[in-house]
Amino acid sequence: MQAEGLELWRGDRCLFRDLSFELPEEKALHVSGPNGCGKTSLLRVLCGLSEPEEGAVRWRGKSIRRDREDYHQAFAWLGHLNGFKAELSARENLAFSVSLRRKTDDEVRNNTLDQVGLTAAADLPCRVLSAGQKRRLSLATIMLSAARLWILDEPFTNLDSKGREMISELLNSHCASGGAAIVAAHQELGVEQPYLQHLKMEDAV
Amino acid sequence: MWKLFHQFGSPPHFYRLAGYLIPWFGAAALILILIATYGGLVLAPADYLQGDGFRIIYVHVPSASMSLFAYTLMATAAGIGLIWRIKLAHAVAAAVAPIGASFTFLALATGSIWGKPMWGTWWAWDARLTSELILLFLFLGYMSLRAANDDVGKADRASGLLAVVGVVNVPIIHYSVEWWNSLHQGATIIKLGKPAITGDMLWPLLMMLAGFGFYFATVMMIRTRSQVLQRERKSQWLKSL
Amino acid sequence: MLSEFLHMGGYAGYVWSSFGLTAAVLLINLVGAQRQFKQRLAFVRRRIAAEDKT
Amino acid sequence: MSGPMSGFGTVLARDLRLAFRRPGEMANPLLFFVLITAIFPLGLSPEPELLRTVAPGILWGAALLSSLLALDLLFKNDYEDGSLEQLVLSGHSLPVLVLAKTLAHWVVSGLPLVLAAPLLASALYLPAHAWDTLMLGLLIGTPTLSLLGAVGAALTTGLGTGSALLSLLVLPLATPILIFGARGVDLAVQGLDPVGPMYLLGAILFLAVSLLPLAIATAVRISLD
Repeated sequence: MQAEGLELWRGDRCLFRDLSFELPEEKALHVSGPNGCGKTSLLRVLCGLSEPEEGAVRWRGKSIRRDREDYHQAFAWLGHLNGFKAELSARENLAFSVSLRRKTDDEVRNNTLDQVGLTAAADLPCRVLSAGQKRRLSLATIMLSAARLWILDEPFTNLDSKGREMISELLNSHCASGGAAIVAAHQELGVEQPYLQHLKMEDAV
Repeated sequence: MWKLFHQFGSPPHFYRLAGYLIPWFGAAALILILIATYGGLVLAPADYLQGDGFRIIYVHVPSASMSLFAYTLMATAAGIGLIWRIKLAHAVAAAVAPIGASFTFLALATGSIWGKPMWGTWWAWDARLTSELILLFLFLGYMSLRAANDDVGKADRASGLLAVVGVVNVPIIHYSVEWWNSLHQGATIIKLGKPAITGDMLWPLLMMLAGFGFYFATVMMIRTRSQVLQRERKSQWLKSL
Repeated sequence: MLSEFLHMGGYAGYVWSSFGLTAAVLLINLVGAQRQFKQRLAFVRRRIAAEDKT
Repeated sequence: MSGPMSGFGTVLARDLRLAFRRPGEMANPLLFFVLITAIFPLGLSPEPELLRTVAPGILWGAALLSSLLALDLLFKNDYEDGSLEQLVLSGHSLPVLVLAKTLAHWVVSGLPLVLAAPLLASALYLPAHAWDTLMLGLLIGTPTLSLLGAVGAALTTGLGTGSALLSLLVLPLATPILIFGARGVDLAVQGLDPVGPMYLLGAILFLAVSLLPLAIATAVRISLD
């Protein structure tokens, strides 16, 4: 993945300009910077949710605007919002989110729920889950997405120390198996050195 | 061709060109409108059926034409802006909306004033008046949607999409209103703007139409220039103003 | 002659109000557009001046 | 992924399931429809002759307003909990997904109106031989209303302007549906052939189904930016 000369404005404020980077496979890009510097906005541009003022994002040499659906299939996105329906149970939510991407059987999903420690809460409606539990459910979605690229916005929020360690492990094994990740976070990712890449953002002008 | 398109689409180029054209277009509009007004009010003979009352045609019909033209232009510009991501096109669309809404309002108001002596009532559900009323709501919806978005880029795209959806709908609305009107009123009411027009009645009308066209272009260019100023973030060329 | 012209064959109120209204709306539109343009231009100039200082 | 319609069934099933978990919200448009229709006799007069003449307009106007009322929420919930983003980024064709959402919405808000229409029609003394025209018109007219409304809903989602703006955007666009639908019933009441306006409603529906999902998808993308 490549980003070239990205520039984005919000109102009369320029969040970033001439931002470029290259992310090869087997790397995790750690995006850091103070609050309000445009981390989330950058991630949304990389997803194709927002249009940059200037510049382009390329995936395997092709602009992401060219073949939108193809690109979207290649990555999994975790934003501030988890995207779960309050009325549906954790299990139903997971089944829906995953089935949009690929076919899985109940067993695989149950295993994943177990892995993120949600077996006991699997049949509760999402309304009653805690913020941390919902975050864990999102992680389960990401794990099952089979995406090559993960774009995660502040995945550590609301998670306990065990949950945070889990993310680090997940990122390590994802990179080890040839995947790539872009993670916006204030803290260290806990990803092993050879996989790690940094992008420090500065305050908006 | 593509290059020409882009050169014209470059804001600084447009800004300068418009600055040069505005006084000329404004003068042309003024002269044409004045002559047409004289022709319409003094030289044209009174209509044998509607007497001097028919002279309202000289402001009503051109306003109605301009309002429809404005909507089409707005939607076309917005469509170009959406497809090719040309900011100038969005600026044009945003600039046209208030002018179009004014002409729509004028067509409604003068139509209603004309209706009073002709039909004995200020408002009749005449096909054209009804269509203009719906058109006014289309313009108002466009402008409200634009005002509700605080980010210019987002406002451009959202309202532009609405205009494009609207313009596909306009012929359907027009046809449905005509059909609805013909079912109910038939020939009992004199249709506005359809007296037997003779040559000396026609030329002031056409001239007024041309004058309104130049006026439209003048105000549109002024408004587009302000829209361009609002959108341009790279200040290099702005420094030379 | 002039009073007859102003009388408009009995339609004076209708004809003159239509033309008057049209003139008023066209004028307001033009003035409003000009004023908006001047404000924007002044704003842009101020911003550029502020940028040059820093 | 597999085929152009992939994801359609998944989204349709989820939205229907969600709707059935919130039966109160589902009943709202229908209640509103009944309420508007009931208000007119109170405001006008219980005179059967009068009600019979205005019934087509009242029924169609009420249907238009109540389908608009429900549309406000079409994308709002998904927008607020983040599932709209996930849909956009799911790798399926977005027009297909929004078509599924709109269809689900129509099934729970538009279809009940069609089924309830004869009941209300009889309350307004509309002759029984015009009921089939009324139902047919609503059956092919309300999906167009839902699609048009979905464009407006997508454009106003996330603006926090409430439903007044949505109505201002959509009502003018929906006038042809109202005209053809209500006139069709009118013709049927008079014993004339209502097939003309019904064909026109069908043609508009065809146009709407083929073009509007694209517009809705674009509007959703814009509102997420």
